[in-house]
Amino acid sequence: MEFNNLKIDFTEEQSMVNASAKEFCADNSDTKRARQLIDSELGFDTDTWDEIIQLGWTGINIDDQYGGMSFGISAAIPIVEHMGNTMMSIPYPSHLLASELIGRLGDQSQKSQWLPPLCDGKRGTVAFLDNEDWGSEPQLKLIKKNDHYLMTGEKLLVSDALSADIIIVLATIDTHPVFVIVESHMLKPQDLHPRTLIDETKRAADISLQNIIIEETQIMHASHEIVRDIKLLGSLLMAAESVGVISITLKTIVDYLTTRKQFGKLIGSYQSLKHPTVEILLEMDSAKSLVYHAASIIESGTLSIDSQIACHMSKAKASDALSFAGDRAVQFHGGMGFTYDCDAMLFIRRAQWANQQFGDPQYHRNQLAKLIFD
Amino acid sequence: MEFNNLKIDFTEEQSMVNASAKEFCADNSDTKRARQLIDSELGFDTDTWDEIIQLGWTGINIDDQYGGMSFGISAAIPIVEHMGNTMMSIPYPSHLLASELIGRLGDQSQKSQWLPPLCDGKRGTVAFLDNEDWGSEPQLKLIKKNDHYLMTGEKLLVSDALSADIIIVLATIDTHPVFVIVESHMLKPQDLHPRTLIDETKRAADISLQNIIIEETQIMHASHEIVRDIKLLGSLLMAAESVGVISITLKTIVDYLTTRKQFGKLIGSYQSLKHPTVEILLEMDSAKSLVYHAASIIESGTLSIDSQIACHMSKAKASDALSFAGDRAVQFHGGMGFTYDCDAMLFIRRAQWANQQFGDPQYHRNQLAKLIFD
Amino acid sequence: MHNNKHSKTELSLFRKKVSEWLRINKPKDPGFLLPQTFMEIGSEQVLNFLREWQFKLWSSGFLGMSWPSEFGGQGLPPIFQKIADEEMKKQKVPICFNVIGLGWAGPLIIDIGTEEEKRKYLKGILSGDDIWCQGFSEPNHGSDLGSIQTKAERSQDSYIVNGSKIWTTMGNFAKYMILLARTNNDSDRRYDGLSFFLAPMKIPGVSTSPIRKITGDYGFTETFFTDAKIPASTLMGEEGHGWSLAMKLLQYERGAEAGAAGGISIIPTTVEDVVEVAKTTKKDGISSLKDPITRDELIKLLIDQKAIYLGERRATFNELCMDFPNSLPLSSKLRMTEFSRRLRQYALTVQGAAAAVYVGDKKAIQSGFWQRAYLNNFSTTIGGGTSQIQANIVGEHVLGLPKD
Amino acid sequence: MHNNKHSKTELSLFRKKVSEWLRINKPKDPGFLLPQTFMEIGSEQVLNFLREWQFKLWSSGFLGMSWPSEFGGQGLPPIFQKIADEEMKKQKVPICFNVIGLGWAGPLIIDIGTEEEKRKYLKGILSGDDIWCQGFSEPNHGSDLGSIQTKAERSQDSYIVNGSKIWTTMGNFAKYMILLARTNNDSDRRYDGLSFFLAPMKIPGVSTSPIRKITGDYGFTETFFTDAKIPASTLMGEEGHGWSLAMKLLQYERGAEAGAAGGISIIPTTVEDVVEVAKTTKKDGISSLKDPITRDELIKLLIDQKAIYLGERRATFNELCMDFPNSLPLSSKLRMTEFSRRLRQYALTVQGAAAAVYVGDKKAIQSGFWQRAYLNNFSTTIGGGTSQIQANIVGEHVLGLPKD
Repeated sequence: MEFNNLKIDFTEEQSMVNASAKEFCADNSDTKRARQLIDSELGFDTDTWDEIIQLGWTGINIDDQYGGMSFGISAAIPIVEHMGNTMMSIPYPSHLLASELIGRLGDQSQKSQWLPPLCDGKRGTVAFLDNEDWGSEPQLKLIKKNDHYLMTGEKLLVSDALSADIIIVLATIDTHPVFVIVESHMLKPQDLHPRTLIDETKRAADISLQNIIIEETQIMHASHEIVRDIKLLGSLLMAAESVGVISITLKTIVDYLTTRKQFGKLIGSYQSLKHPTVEILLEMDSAKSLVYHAASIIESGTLSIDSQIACHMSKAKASDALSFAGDRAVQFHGGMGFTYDCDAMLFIRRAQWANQQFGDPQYHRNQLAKLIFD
Repeated sequence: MEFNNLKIDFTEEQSMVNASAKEFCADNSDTKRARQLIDSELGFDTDTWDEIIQLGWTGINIDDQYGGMSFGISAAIPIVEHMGNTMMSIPYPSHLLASELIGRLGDQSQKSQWLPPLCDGKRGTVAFLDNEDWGSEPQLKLIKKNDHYLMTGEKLLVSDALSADIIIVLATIDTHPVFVIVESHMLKPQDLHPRTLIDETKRAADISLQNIIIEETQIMHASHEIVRDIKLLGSLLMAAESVGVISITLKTIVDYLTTRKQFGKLIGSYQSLKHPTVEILLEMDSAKSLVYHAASIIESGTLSIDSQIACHMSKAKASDALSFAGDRAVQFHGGMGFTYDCDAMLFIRRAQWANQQFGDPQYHRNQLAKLIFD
Repeated sequence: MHNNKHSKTELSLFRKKVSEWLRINKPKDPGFLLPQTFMEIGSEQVLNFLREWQFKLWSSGFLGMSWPSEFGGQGLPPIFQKIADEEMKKQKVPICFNVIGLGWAGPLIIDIGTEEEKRKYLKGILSGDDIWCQGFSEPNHGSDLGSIQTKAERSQDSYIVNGSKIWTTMGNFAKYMILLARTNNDSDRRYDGLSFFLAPMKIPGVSTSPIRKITGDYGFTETFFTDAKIPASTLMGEEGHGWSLAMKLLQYERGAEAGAAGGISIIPTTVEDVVEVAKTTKKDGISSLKDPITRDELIKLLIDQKAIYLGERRATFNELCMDFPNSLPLSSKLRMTEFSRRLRQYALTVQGAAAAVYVGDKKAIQSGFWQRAYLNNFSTTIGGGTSQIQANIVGEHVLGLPKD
Repeated sequence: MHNNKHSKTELSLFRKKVSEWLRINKPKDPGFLLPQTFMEIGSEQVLNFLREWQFKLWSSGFLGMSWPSEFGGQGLPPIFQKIADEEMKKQKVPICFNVIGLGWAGPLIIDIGTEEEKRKYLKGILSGDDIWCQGFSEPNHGSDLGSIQTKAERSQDSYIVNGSKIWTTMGNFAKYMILLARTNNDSDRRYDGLSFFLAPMKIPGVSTSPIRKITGDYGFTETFFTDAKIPASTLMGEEGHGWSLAMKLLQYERGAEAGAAGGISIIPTTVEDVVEVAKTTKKDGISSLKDPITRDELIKLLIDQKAIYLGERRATFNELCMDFPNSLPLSSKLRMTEFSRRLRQYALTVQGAAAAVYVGDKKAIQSGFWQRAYLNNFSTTIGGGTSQIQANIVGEHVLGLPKD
């Protein structure tokens, strides 16, 4: 059991990106805006997406030969954190994961075909789930039929499926995992079934796949490792976003605790509120340290044991911390916290979404135990 | 999964015993007395033992035909609780378990031989452990040799072994469990190896068994069920004692919190001390309810599923509650709590002893899961 | 109305009868998620469904059984209603929604009301025709009744009411409100300056504004009084006795035996329910109920749940409560509501990815019951004194710890 | 003393050298449990063992390397000592026991002491001949230095000291104490009425009384001053500057680079150590490390431990600490000491029945190290401001929450 990779770097790229992400997110989102977007179909503002394209962030992790910034996905971590911190729900993490997947797994012609449009702002996402268990093996099958394949079945709770132009579907050929690149126009609108999420600022849909014809060029043959790695990167993005959400949750609590009085005293002076609030801070700090450690060491190739550990730990800690923060945010706002108008509502609902995405903390700890003890 | 046995009875016998136990324990023990006995070899006062004999409690659970009170072991629960509540460490629980075992498992002649002297105050104990894992199967073997058996091996951490007149040893014959009744004079003094316990008020020893000749009359052939039941009754006694210990721990904390001032205020007014103290109370209440439920339903024959559940739950809850209470007692006494002179020392050490005896909370929850879910 | 001795046979026959009736008449799934408490009635649709059910129960003779027969009851000993209630709980039928009427206003009127008041109010409470609400809490004053600001000023044979109430359950539907208002402004008389009214809601000067809950549903309102004129005859007891009447209400909460009309007012959630969920979900490809961590967590919850049930029983033995008298009753709210929060939150964890959906999603486990239940649970850890305040109460009144 | 650039080769050669030396010279198991901190030295036997070890380290050139060469040091850049310390940590050698001298008094004397003071004190600190203790805390005043009562009254060329100190580590062995005493009784001057002395201990009027710890061991004393006459020359800095000097000491805690003599002052406990224990114990007949609940708990601890280590690193990047500046350093004590409590308590759970024994038991796992470690840990969650006070500090100074 070697366990002493304690690297944290903050590169110039990240530093630059961090500064502009902070400003950009503050300018374009807050809880009020997030509430306004709840009733929209796609859940985000396409103008904002256009600005993200302008900033080059749609290609931040994509090789410059395909029009990207070649910064690596780590550079996007501060962006995603700031999005969480301003409750900006936009399909950016889904997009990053899709382009990262093609960048890692695609062959030359697949990269040439898909990465430039993704850089240019076509939106991507990845469809993982065959059922509600993030720990299960992929099941959806491609059946060979002459010179192509047929894909029939269903994918569940695909993030941002409705707004995606390119959906990469995890499937299998003879039990071997493959990722299949599907353009949304290949699906009929009625095959996308939007789900009603507890986090009303997020969007996900089930996808019915009925004898979809898949050409060999759409297929990226995968390994157990790449499936694992792409889920781990998803976990890390989710963790980074969660760190941002915990931070705004904490600020919202602190605001209330420093203005609301009860029995003649500011309620933040009561230790039964003050100390758990400190606990939220400490847990957020832990999650943030783990996230930036992971961001400092993840490789562009197959993830090392250290990186796997770092991603698992980030997600396990961030989700637990956000679940706690969201729950306490409601409680500590008292009667106000029980209303839809109080922002604690946004945070506790986000916590339920974030907790299960890419596997809950227990799942990640179980994976860690296998990596470390077995 | 049926799960609705919610019986609690408090019989006249228990009520009577409860009242005298409260008085007796208050008269004969407190933390000061417990400290004095730390340096004694046996850890208790034989005069107190004699009084227990006078009260009839050495035979409280023994059939009246053997000189006992026929109240059943449930009637002893309040006694053991009050002993905990006054930190009276005396080999009474060990004794109860030994006599209960013979009463349940012994044949007519074994009962006639052993129960009357146990009633009269000969002290009994049961030796369970072959290793440090309460969840392990019995291992010590009896080897047939002509018309008797030879017992060779070791028993670990036998409670009150040094003061016991009768030690009942869990062993096996051809993998079948047996309990062997051994009189202490059959052992050489050098075969008893006192252990140094974290709870200095308790006593336990390892027993080396070197070719001890065992006659058939000493052997009680057991079943998996009786081994399980006697451990469960041990768990229940330990839980009852722990409830008493939590109660005195709580009173000690409350005393300090209502007299000690810091920054000009009684420290009990700080919610960071007040609320965890309330949590100790709630957990103690839970443990106590479970203990008296178990005491209300345990059978004199094989324990029903309900009784098994009740005993497991009692021990799991009581141990967790005591571990928490002991830990907080030290912390909440501040600098004083860090000294040997502060009674919190007695409680936190007792908590470590009680936690592992008859299996720790996790062990009991695992057993419960098997009973309830499988 | 006295608890005559009824033979065991008679009672068990009755139990059989009600059980049979419920089996046949229990409403079918209406296609929308039914409320667990009366605080969750956010639409006419839900209200009408529950109103129909309560009417059916009452008109079939299983509600208000111990209330006087001349006012809609049957004058039977409370044991019958208790049995009916037990069977309703067992069969998990919908709640009897008119809770403030059935459990608070009704019993009070029977206790101290005039003949005329009984005639006017009781039957409508039972039939569900007249919905009642409660007007105690006020904005910015949490649950401290001593700081109630709403004023009721005597003017000839009326009182003129001004002020506002918050967290009025079904305020928008209610015909009557049990209203606590200040009839004396003397600052020394924080509590005995209060009076208790059976106030009409559908009159000029009374308006309500719905409060949207964290769940997205409605169920509460804020209620505003602007020179609302209510008859002086709606005063219950004497002027200035409001606080003591409000305290009196608490005793009725103990159920039919204490005067309530009966019916179940809350659909409890149990660990067993969550175990049922766990049976249908998987962790890493195997049944959640085979997952050691899930099992351990569920067992922890089962232990705590059993301890709660047993605590109610142990509390009836004084000798088993000598160390810390009143501990069990005074800590009951804190213990139960916090347990329920843990349970419901865990019920989501057990669902895996399905935890992420909500009421309205077609594939949601139990139609999103647990998601809504978790969020709704905060009304119990916040309302009626937050858990933090409850912990203070226990610390100070049971353990004798000093006030903050 | 400046941090000249030394070549990488030179430094790595040095690391090799010290590593080699330690491998050969690391003391053998003395047959008794060695202390994890200098607060656990309860007997002459333990003291002599550690004194010998410190002397050996120093005389072999691995302690006080950055201190001036004319007073027992070597005048080398701090990086050398840092490397030596890292290797000592790695090889888990015993602690350098004279902590108050090496880490507090010594650096202060080097900083602001006279030539004569340097000559008088420094070498004895390094060799271990002169043991130092600290006299800040007082009975009944917790850790609030502002309420120090011990008085030092100027009388010609002496101060007359009266009062008492508590939690004096090695008070019974010490030759000198860094003493904070009140030289001005003006109640407005709670802090600037304090002065700082290098007080001799072995003089008339100074006596100590051992405090027995929860572990059963000794290590602290209470120290009494009764008209103890100390030379006025032992005053450090000016009268009334005691508080600011005491604050200055805190910076030396950052190790050799901040002026401390070096050596390790604490044997840390890690999750990896507990994993080693788990490898040797069983749950229900199988290895504890195969038990899912144990695994889950150990992983939780590993995550928190890693987050602590990483937090120290992240704190060096301002941009990664913008949301809540100072959060990481101000919460460090709370986080680390409470983590350690959890870890050590869990180390007992992992032991099964073996958890029940204690130091002195022949079969105890690691001679009872974990049992003692758990109990000793309370000195860190209580001393230097309890965890409850630490949480207030973080809440108020990082989050801006109001004071109690």
